Amino acid sequence: MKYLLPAALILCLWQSVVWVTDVPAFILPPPAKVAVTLWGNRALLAEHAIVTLSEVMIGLLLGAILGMVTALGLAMAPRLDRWLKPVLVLSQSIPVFVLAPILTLWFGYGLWSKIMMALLIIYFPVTSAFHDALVATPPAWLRQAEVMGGTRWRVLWFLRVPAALPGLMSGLRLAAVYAPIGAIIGEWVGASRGLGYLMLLSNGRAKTGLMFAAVLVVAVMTILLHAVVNRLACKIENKSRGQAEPSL
Amino acid sequence: MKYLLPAALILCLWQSVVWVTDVPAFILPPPAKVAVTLWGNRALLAEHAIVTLSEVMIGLLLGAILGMVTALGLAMAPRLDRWLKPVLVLSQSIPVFVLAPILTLWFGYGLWSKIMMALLIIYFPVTSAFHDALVATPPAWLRQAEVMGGTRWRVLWFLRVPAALPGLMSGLRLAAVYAPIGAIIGEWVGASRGLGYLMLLSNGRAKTGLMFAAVLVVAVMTILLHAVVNRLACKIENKSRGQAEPSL
Amino acid sequence: MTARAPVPGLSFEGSVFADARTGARRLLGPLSLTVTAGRWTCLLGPSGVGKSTLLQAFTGLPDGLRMDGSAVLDTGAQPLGQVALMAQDAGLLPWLSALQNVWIGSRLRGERPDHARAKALLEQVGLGAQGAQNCTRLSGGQQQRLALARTLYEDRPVVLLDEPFSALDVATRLRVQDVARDLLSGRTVLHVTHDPAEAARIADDILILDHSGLTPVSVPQHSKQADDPKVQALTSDLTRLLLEAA
Amino acid sequence: MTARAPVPGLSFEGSVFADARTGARRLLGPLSLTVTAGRWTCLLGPSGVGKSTLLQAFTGLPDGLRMDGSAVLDTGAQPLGQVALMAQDAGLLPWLSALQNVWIGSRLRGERPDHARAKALLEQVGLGAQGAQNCTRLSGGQQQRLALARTLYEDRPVVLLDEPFSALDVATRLRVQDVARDLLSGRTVLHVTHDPAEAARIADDILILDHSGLTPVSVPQHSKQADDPKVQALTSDLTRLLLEAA
Amino acid sequence: ADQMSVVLDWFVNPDHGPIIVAQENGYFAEQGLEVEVIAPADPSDPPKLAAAGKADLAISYQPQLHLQVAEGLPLKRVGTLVATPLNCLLTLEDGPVQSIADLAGRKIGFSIAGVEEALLGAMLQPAGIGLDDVELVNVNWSLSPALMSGQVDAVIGAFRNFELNQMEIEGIAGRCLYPEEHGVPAYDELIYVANPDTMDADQIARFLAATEKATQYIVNHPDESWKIFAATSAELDDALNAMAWQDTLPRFALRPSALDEGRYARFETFLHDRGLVPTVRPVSDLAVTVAQ
Ligand SMILES: Nc1ncnc2c1ncn2[C@@H]1O[C@H](COP(=O)(O)OP(=O)(O)OP(=O)(O)O)[C@@H](O)[C@H]1O
Ligand SMILES: Nc1ncnc2c1ncn2[C@@H]1O[C@H](COP(=O)(O)OP(=O)(O)OP(=O)(O)O)[C@@H](O)[C@H]1O
Ligand SMILES: [Mg+2]
Ligand SMILES: [Mg+2]
Repeated sequence: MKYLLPAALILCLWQSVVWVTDVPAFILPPPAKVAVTLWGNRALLAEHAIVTLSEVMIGLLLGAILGMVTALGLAMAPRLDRWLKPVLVLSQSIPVFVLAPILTLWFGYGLWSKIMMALLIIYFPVTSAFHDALVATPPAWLRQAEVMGGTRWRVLWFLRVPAALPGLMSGLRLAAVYAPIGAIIGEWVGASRGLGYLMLLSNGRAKTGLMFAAVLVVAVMTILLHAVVNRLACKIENKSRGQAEPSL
Repeated sequence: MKYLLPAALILCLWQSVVWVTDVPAFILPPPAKVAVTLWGNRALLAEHAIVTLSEVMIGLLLGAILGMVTALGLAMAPRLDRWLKPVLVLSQSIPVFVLAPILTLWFGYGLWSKIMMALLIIYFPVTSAFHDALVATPPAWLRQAEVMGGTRWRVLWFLRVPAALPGLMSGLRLAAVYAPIGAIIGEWVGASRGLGYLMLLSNGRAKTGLMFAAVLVVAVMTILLHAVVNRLACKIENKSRGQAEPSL
Repeated sequence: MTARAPVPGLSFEGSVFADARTGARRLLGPLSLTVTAGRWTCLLGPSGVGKSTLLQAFTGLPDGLRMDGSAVLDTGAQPLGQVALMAQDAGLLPWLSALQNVWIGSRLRGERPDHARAKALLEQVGLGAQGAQNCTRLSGGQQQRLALARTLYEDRPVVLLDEPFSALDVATRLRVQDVARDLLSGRTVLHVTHDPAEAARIADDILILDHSGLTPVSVPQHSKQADDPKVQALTSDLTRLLLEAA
Repeated sequence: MTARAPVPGLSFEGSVFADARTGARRLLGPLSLTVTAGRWTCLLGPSGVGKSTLLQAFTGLPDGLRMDGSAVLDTGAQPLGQVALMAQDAGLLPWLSALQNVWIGSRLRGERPDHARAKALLEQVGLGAQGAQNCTRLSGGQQQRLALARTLYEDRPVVLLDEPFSALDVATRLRVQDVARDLLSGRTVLHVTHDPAEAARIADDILILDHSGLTPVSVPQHSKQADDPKVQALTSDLTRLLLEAA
Repeated sequence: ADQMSVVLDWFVNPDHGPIIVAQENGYFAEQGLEVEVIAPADPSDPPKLAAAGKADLAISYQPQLHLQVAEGLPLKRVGTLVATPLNCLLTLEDGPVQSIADLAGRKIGFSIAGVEEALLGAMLQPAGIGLDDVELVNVNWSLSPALMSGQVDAVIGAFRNFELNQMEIEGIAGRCLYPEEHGVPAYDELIYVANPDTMDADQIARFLAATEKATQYIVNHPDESWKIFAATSAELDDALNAMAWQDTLPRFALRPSALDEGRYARFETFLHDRGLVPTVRPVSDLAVTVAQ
């Protein structure tokens, strides 16, 4: 399909970097070596990938929902905005290892501490992009809605939200990209399963091949997720702008 | 000023979390303790903050420029888009500890490997948001520009770019938030100075007070940076939409 | 569509300035305008003289403009809630179909959309076949008629119309004028237009706004037919007055 | 502003369909239209009949529409590069001042903007005082005149005008019509309008487009004055034809 | 002077005493060396960078060396920095775990380094407990907080010279269960590694001579040497490092270039028995001595 060519490009790029810079295999192994490791460890990788994938999915879903709700809340209460925006911004400036002990203390070592971490990473771009778009509704539309006697919540729902969908989609595209790495970082908080754990383990055991195989699985996951979200986003954007879908 | 109240809110929140959840001080120290540590180590923190701040500034500047250039390139060459987008998306899914040795191998132990890491983090939201906006120029304007005989590059510069500025600003707002944490993560690549170094060191040595003092400095840096970029962004957005500046 | 009694009139008194802060650059006034309750008043005048601004004064001025004075119902109450506005720009919501754009007011107010009435209105303005179509895929005149249908759907006692028929051909214009005239009879209408024939045919009262202020034009009783000689005489009178006003 | 000889005419032949894929739902045609080189041709017809679509066929149809046939210069060449288009929507760039909107074409082509000519054009359409103002802060009629000035600035041998004067009052309309007529004399103009009086006064050739196709209307030699009896006769003829067409 | 780069295993801390003191007292200069000391954030990077020729010398851990050599990294131990294990199984002094046997059915935190499971397995074995009888949790960055807050009952991978002192500073008493006392062969915690193909043996020998002199100085003048160390950087001068300095002092290798071949052979066998390396390599594949 249409992903084969870019994938081939990436592999070529990777291989040529290996050739040109002569980087040793224990720092950046050549694609062929990683492919062999990938195939040899497919059961192991699949087992851990399932764990990570479920974290990604839950994190993305919750992050998107929470982000949308927050953006709506901020849009409805511009005063709240002033108070909450700094808290949100601040939440993004705290490194994972500072949060890790707090998260594990509150959420234990199960799935939830990882999901919380992933969520924190996904949540912000969704909130930020959606909120930016929500406060940018064309003033003429808002005036018209006011004249029509629209209630605040219904104006939000039937006017500002549909008008802001392209912005939300822009945020979701980012979120789709951040979700897998978010889950990986979540696994650093403390995990005994998942691709993030596997990467740390292979790194500790100097198994660069396995580490890169795990990275590759995450990369594929990210690209696929981005492609799926992108497809949905394009449709919704075109709808919001009243444009035809591209005829292909 | 107007930041005092949200700051007070955050401190209250923090203090009440400490009270309510009874979290031990070596996991989440109370604000007062952090404040004392902060004041006691102000010279040390200032010294390291300056290093981080310069990385943040360079990273933000380079990330923004590179992001804009990439978005422009992708907008000009929709075929390239297909090839490059997956590479970009992929670049976001690689954890820092996988990249760290590669970056140090190529860029050495100096400032540059850290800036490259920070850049990689800042770069993507700028590219993504700006590109989303660049491909959304109203078709009627593009048609008019075509009829006028506009050249591709000049249409980009005089029409698509100004029309996409709100999108770029949305991306820059995100970038401003990610720049400090980007520099901190950059310092994980290997550093002996900077707030990221100080945090990791304090963490490894269980000096939670100092670690949180450093987090606080980064948080303040992030909030200020976001406020500055936000201010600029609002002005540019209003200009792009032909709206008056809010009369305040 | 039945009007609820009593129908209020409109009253404007004051000036509008371009700079919200300093009040520099006067765009309109000082002038005082009253629109008699239950009557159709046409407002004519040179482009840029402030007609749209005057209409917006009753519903809310754009950002950056400031009003000194009052724009209220003749009962003294605020107009919001009593008026419907058809702005100069159609301002349709691009993600909705034509029909959905008609009943958007119901949606925003939290009422159940009146499908039957919305459809009937579309039919009356000649868009019966376009109801399900996306509103961005309508022609300029179709969009204008859609905006009119949306305004009529609001069923308000006071209606402000800003050049509502300017993008229509002669035949469609006459038909849609009659629809509006019919549905809005008994309501207070303030109608901005550049077409003297339209004003002459449709108006109960006519006002000309120019840089020196408001001038009322006397309107004789007539048949509301375009070929009524009284209408044609009034049209030429208006044309002459407008040429003089510029 | 001097026209470069030779000026080409326009020729359209074919149909336009709404669905780019299947070619379902015909919006226009099949019809064949020629616009004689160097003459001012007015196109009238009911709202939604496809006038704007016909104009756009020469410069590029909106996404989702498909043309079967050809829309070319009468030399057979593609029109792009030879035509200027004033679309039904002003389409001004909101971040630019009025003056900057006039010379945007120069900017897009990489020429040095001709300040003097742009200013003169603004002056001629009655916006001399608004040059430095942001274009979103102009009235509807002012925006329309700005769009016209931008089109005139392009200085092309073929000019397509889609309802260019619809938002103007009588006096301004006459003045601006004369400006356009004057500046475009000797060029090929295809002008869509709903105003029979306008067409009667300004046109060299008149075409009526309705659902059954194109009908040419014969235009007598006249003085181009609104009060010329020939113009008034033609106006009533056109009005009658349009009422019949609908 | 000859330029030389050394990548530490982590940020500068008392473990690196001999290197810092040698630098500060000019012992490197005496040997005609100009040493650049680089402190990374991730302990798994230095051996890679040394193997890649990006550094002349790197500090690593002996257990890691066995794994890295097995994975084909061109690396050999060329000197020793800390000649005993520092790793320990840390529990709370007054907690439920008083001996290895108490660990059955309990949660043990670890921070992935590669060999923790093997060490733990060996320590549990004499008590008749298998790895399946305990719950292993990767706590990554927060070893002692996880223990102190009671989220786990023990942690493996803690350094006896730091984590014990940390807990003491927090007012919580800890207990160290030493691996070498519970069935794990003794090993060198911190070693110098280099790429045998590209290394300059003479330079390294001079480097080790300078650190040897520094170690002797530290042993002879514990308090002065602490002051020298603490003066190098503001963030190093604190109570924890002062305590750690005293605890690390007796563990520095007094003969940094001397190689105990038996240690490497025993540990290689140990790792092979635990299934972490596929074959038992000769010591010459793992370690060399460099002589001036
Ligand atoms: N993008 C589009 N997709 C599908 N149908 C369209 C699109 N644009 C216009 N139409 C339809 O094509 C027909 C012709 O539209 P067009 O804009 O050419 O009419 P017009 O003659 O210019 O009318 P008006 O006088 O109202 O401007 C209309 O019925 C309209 O609904
Ligand atoms: N937002 C604004 N800020 C500043 N000036 C404005 C703004 N909107 C309109 N103006 C100016 O106010 C004056 C009146 O504008 P208005 O739109 O009311 O004119 P109008 O009578 O409706 O004209 P038209 O017939 O062309 O629609 C114009 O000169 C215009 O330039
Ligand atoms: Mg107006
Ligand atoms: Mg049209």
